[in-house]
Amino acid sequence: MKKELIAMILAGGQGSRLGALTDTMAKPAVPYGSRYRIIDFPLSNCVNSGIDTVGVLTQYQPLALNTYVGNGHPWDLDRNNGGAFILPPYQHSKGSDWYKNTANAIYQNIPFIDNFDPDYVLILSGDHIYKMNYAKLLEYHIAKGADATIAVYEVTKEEARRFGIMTSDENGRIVKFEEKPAKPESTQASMGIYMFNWPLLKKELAEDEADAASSHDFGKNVIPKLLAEGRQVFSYPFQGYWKDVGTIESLWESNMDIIDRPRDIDLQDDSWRIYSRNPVKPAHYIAPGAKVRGSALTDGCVIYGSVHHSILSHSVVVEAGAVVEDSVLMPGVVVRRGACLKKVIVGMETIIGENDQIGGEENKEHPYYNKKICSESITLINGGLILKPDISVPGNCMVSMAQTVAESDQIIERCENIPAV
Amino acid sequence: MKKELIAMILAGGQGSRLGALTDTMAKPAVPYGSRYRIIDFPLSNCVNSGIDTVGVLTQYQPLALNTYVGNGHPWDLDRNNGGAFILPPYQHSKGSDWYKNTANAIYQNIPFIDNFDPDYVLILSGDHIYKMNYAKLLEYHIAKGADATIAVYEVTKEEARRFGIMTSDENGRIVKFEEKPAKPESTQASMGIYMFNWPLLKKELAEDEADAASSHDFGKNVIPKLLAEGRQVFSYPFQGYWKDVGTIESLWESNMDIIDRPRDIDLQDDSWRIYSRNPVKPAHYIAPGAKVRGSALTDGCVIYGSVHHSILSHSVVVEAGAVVEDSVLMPGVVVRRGACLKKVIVGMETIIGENDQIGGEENKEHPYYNKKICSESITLINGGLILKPDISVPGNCMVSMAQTVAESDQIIERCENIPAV
Amino acid sequence: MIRNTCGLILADDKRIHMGDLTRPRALSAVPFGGRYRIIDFALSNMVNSGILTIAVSTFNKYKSLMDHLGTGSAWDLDRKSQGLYILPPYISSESYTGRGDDLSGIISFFREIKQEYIIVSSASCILNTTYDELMAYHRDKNADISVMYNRDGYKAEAPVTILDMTRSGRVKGVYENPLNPVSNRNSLGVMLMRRELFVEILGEAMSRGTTEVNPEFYVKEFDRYAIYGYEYKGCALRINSTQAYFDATLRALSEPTRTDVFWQKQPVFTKVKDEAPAIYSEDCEVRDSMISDGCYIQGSVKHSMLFRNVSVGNKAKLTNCIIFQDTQIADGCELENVIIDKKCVIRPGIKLIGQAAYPVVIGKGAIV
Amino acid sequence: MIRNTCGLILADDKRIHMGDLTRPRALSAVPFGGRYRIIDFALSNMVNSGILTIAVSTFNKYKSLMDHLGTGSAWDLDRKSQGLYILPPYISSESYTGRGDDLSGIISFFREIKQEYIIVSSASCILNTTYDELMAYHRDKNADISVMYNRDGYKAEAPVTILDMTRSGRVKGVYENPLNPVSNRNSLGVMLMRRELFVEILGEAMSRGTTEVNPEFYVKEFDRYAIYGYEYKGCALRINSTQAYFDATLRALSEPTRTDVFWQKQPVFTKVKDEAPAIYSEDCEVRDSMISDGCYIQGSVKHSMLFRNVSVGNKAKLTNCIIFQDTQIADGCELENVIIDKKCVIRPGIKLIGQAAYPVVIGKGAIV
Repeated sequence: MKKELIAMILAGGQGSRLGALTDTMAKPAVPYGSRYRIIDFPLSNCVNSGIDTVGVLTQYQPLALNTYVGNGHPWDLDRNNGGAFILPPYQHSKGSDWYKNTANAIYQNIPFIDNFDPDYVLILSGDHIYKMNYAKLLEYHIAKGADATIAVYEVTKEEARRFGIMTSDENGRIVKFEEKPAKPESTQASMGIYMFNWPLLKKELAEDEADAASSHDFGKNVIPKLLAEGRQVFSYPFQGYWKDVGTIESLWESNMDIIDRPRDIDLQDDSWRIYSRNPVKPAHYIAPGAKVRGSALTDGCVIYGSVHHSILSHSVVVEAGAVVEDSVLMPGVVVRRGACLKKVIVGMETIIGENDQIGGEENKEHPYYNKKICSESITLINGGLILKPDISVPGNCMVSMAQTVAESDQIIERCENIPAV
Repeated sequence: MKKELIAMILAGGQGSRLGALTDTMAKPAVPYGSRYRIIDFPLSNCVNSGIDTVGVLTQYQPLALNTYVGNGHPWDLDRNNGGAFILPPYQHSKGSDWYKNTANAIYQNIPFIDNFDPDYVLILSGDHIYKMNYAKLLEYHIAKGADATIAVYEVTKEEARRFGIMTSDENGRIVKFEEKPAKPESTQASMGIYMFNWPLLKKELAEDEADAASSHDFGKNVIPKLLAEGRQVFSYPFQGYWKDVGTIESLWESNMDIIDRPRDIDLQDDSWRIYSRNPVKPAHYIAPGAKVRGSALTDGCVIYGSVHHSILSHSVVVEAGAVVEDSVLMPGVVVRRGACLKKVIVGMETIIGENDQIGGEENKEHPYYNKKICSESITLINGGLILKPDISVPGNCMVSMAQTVAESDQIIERCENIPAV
Repeated sequence: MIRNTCGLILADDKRIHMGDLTRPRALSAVPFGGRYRIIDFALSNMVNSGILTIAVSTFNKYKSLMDHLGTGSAWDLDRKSQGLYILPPYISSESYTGRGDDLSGIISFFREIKQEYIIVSSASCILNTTYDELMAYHRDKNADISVMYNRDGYKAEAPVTILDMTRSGRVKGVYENPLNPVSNRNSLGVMLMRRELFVEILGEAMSRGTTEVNPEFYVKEFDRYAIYGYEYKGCALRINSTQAYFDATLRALSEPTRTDVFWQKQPVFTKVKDEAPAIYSEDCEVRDSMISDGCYIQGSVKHSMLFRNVSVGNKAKLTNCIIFQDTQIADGCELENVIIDKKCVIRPGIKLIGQAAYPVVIGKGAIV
Repeated sequence: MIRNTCGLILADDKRIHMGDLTRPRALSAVPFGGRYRIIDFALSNMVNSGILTIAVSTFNKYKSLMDHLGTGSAWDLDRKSQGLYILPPYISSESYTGRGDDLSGIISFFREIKQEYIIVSSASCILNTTYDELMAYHRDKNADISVMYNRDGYKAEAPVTILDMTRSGRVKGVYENPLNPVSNRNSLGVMLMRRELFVEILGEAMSRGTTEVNPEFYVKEFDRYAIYGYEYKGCALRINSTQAYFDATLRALSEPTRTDVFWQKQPVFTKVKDEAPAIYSEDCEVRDSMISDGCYIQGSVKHSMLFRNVSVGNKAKLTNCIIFQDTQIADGCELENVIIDKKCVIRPGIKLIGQAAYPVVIGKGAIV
């Protein structure tokens, strides 16, 4: 059945900069902001923009995403014509391929897209927190008579060196694109959101696939080629909250923004709900002796201890005498009595032992000290762990089963499977 | 959320014995019996048996299956807790694997199954036509106190040589299992339907996976090992219609059974509906000059010609003067005026040219003659083809784009993509 | 696709009576065309136009309508935040009263939603289209209200709403069932306007004591609003009586009506029944007929419409017949110009002969 | 899991009046426990027992109930062939009459389906369980009808249905609101029987002129059928009055009631609202309270139940309060022993003080 516009969400990446958090789930499935998972944002944006057909391209640990997205019902994407589709790589009669890169992932799914015979295809990332009306982007794309339109975000000159930077003329037409320029000519950063005319994109993808020198990436190959061909490529400036949550630091920051910059992210906005799969739990309970301030909580939490400036997902338990500060606790985390967390991200279903002291001052000699994934003194505890009681872990550490530490330094009692939803 | 019983449908196979029909779709997605696809049978059996959580394991050309199963709505499997899940192979943090075989496919999906914490897991094939109440199978399994129960079907001594044959004692306990025995001891053939206690199966799958000598197949490895260990493995005798539609001959036969043995297959049975995804087409129309006898038709067909002893899927057009006999026409096939089909299976959306003569007497010298896939003079025309007019193809031929024939013998005008649904 | 528009379908029309066919059901719940109900056409037109919020208003006999519409999933309207709403008259009543009150329920529903436009459709016309052109016309004319009509006003049966229009297309007069029509422009009961205007007009009507919605009553405000007529040039079948229903069905068997009504680019959605395919016996003879899934045909069927799961026995002969679902015609029956409702049993050898101008109707569940 | 069983929920009870709380809605549509409506408990109990065909019968004020139940998807009851059915009284009426008739609609619905057993549940008791043990007891006793009761018959408010039972558990007498109860066994309005028996009893009742269903009226047939009482030992909250509602809610804040009602192994399903998480300001103080998603709390909240999307202003003080969804409590308010319905606005500095034994109730949409 024909659709004017369908969206394809690139949800394939392992997201290795999120460290142990993505050991068992793809990045878009990572819990965020008390009630959500990262993928709720692009999915909700699609539905709120009137897009009812969304392909979710996935190959790395898709189970959590697969069961989380499920029938698509929470996002109103359980449609008979269209809806949400998880699209893994597959075998065909002439062989089989994993997705080589972003453009190749779309290339491999040309038959899926052709099924809906769309005029336009919207390519999205699965790991950004923002609210955008793609219908407006499409209007702009049509009004400009564009071949492709790229959403861009104003960054500082400083930040510009970390992004793909677009230089546009006065009409918004992109004249130059540079990946992480040392001397940025502009401060318009690509948001990784591309609107294409499907017939053109299909042709370009086939050519890109045939090009042995290409790395089959939208940013590195497809867009530069369009520009080189002199195509009408426009930039669409986006205002509003936008954050790539691809690192532990940005994930922590973006979580804190919910309480520090509530108006910017505006989750209360009735006209643009962010939908999520509901955990089916009772309202949360704050006990007589508890103290909760400057925090965000959701269903199923039970708080006997003290919670300050923290983001708690559903079903988190904080026992009496425990203190949670500047932290992000994912679904099902239990903080046993007397434990103390400071600037910690704790993965799903992990149990913090009695009187554990986690986070705070850094200690570069500590066996769990991590400088590759963690920064800004944020400590990351992976999901599914049961920590021993009375242990202490300083700031900027990463704790997961993968770490090899001396027997005497071992703080993990055991590890359990995290249920996918 | 806990489930007592979940089902896993092995839908991965390429089904190479169906030849060109499975070039672009997995075997379970092949249209069958006018209104159905093969997978409708296990899916409908599950729902009618009260099973609301079904994993469909697929890796070969899953797009058709993926879009056909979609949100699961036609089978009432668009559930919030449970429902239908397409389960492809995936990458995990320690690498990635295609499904090596049936047992390995289930092994790779242990986390999926564990999500539902089931007591029992039912393993099904995606390519059999039958109606079975799995709830009764489970009752039997529980009553026998079985570790595993295998559904068996009574075959003749003759046929037994082509099946996995079970020998059971007077209580139904299986004492011996032989794969395609030269001298069958019994006539109970395995239907490839296995009921397992999940904790046991999980353990057995892990052991099987660790066994480098195993080919990771239920019939060849897992079941023999259970028997060798002295487990309680029972046979569950099934009466009623059952057909493996794994070959062109059996696919044709099973289609014809709808008109030749309507009471056996009993598709009219109100208490056990076979559900399918509806094509949203008007009722079919028989024109004033048409002649339709001894056939099965469904929505969207328009018949001006003559149809006898044939099975027509939705949206088939038979023009004036065309004759269709003993044939199976899949969705969207068009038979142009004056064409004549005899004992032909035509794949989806193919157009038979004006005055084409297809099927009938065999001619072993014919460039399209095929003895590997076709038999019994059945001719197979692949989907998506537009045949030239005035051509002639004898019986027992297979016509697909993959065939290399001399320019002068070419009967295909062109080939088009078949939409997945 | 038109955006930002909601829909209202008036599922019944108190001016139209179809005897046994509308006794157990609302007009729009009457089966039509082998596998549909009349309402499927109005619903599908809206869905195919991109309308996602659709209310169905009905004043009685909801059961078959509710059974048919279910959760709305057949029209992909089982949505979280939009979708299909059934508005029986009770919906606003807060006290223990049984008295129906169509208007207040409709008003409160349409006051609360957010779409800019509304399309109101009556249930009595069968047509298969999208409303894109109507919307373009409406905007082009800068109209307050646009009314869809076609040009069968001279010959159509009552109820007829004749539009008198200026050259520019503006409505300057409206006549209900006139003896001498001033034009052949006959309203199809499809109207487009701003949602807020609709709520305003309805509110006024209610304040004057009206409690029911008549598909065309707002058109009478032509001296106050800029009302424009939009001509629909495709085929429209008016179901105003049993006779009209019979004629429309048989007409729909032949081209070009068959294509106009059933075979447009956009599909007509309806509730899925999951019947088996239709089976034709070796001895059957079927000509110029539409046959639905689940039928089992042994006899002869000519120029007829068979709904789902109808069985026609050996040597039975059907000519110019409309047979609703689950009805069994036994061996040797002879039926001509007959409409048979659901779940009837016609016993062996029975002969029922009506006239083309006066078909015999057998009510639901009858055993003849 | 019990199989082959359907359910009927009687969504209202004409014997129970709760003033402003039941003015705009049926009893079972009254919000409870922060994110639920009372009916969610009866519905979830059935769904968690494996019952897939559930009818909800109601005689008026359907709107909030229909809005809440929607397509049934929150309970996974948006099914093709089974699922959730709302049975307003009209459902059987074939003529243009407005008079409600509960029984004939219920009878015709339950006559047509196929399940062997039926569980009938009233709306006025909140409990969280599955019916597996009830079914086992029913079969063990070879009972015609099994009635669930608990032992709060001496103290409970009317309506009370006291069961007099033999040692073997068979009911030998039934007393409605007795002055001197013969036992403390008080029916919970949950009954299990064969579906056919249910249809038979209802048919008889209708033939004697009854037109409404009372949750316990079939129990009175104890001399004719083998009726057994099954004691429910978990916690059950009876909502018989505004006072009972207030007490039940505050009781549910503390253990063991909180666990018994909300935190059982089986979840209580309800309509999803997709609110943002609750936000606690730096200066707020919350103690011994249940808080729902979407709340924004700046002031002090003690021993209270806040539904979704409630905002509590700076320096506002709430003690022993129940605040329904979308209500705003402005800065500096002081509220004690108050129930505030949906969408109210309490303006800055307002003081509302009720008594624990006589809470103040503010009706839906009020601006105070």
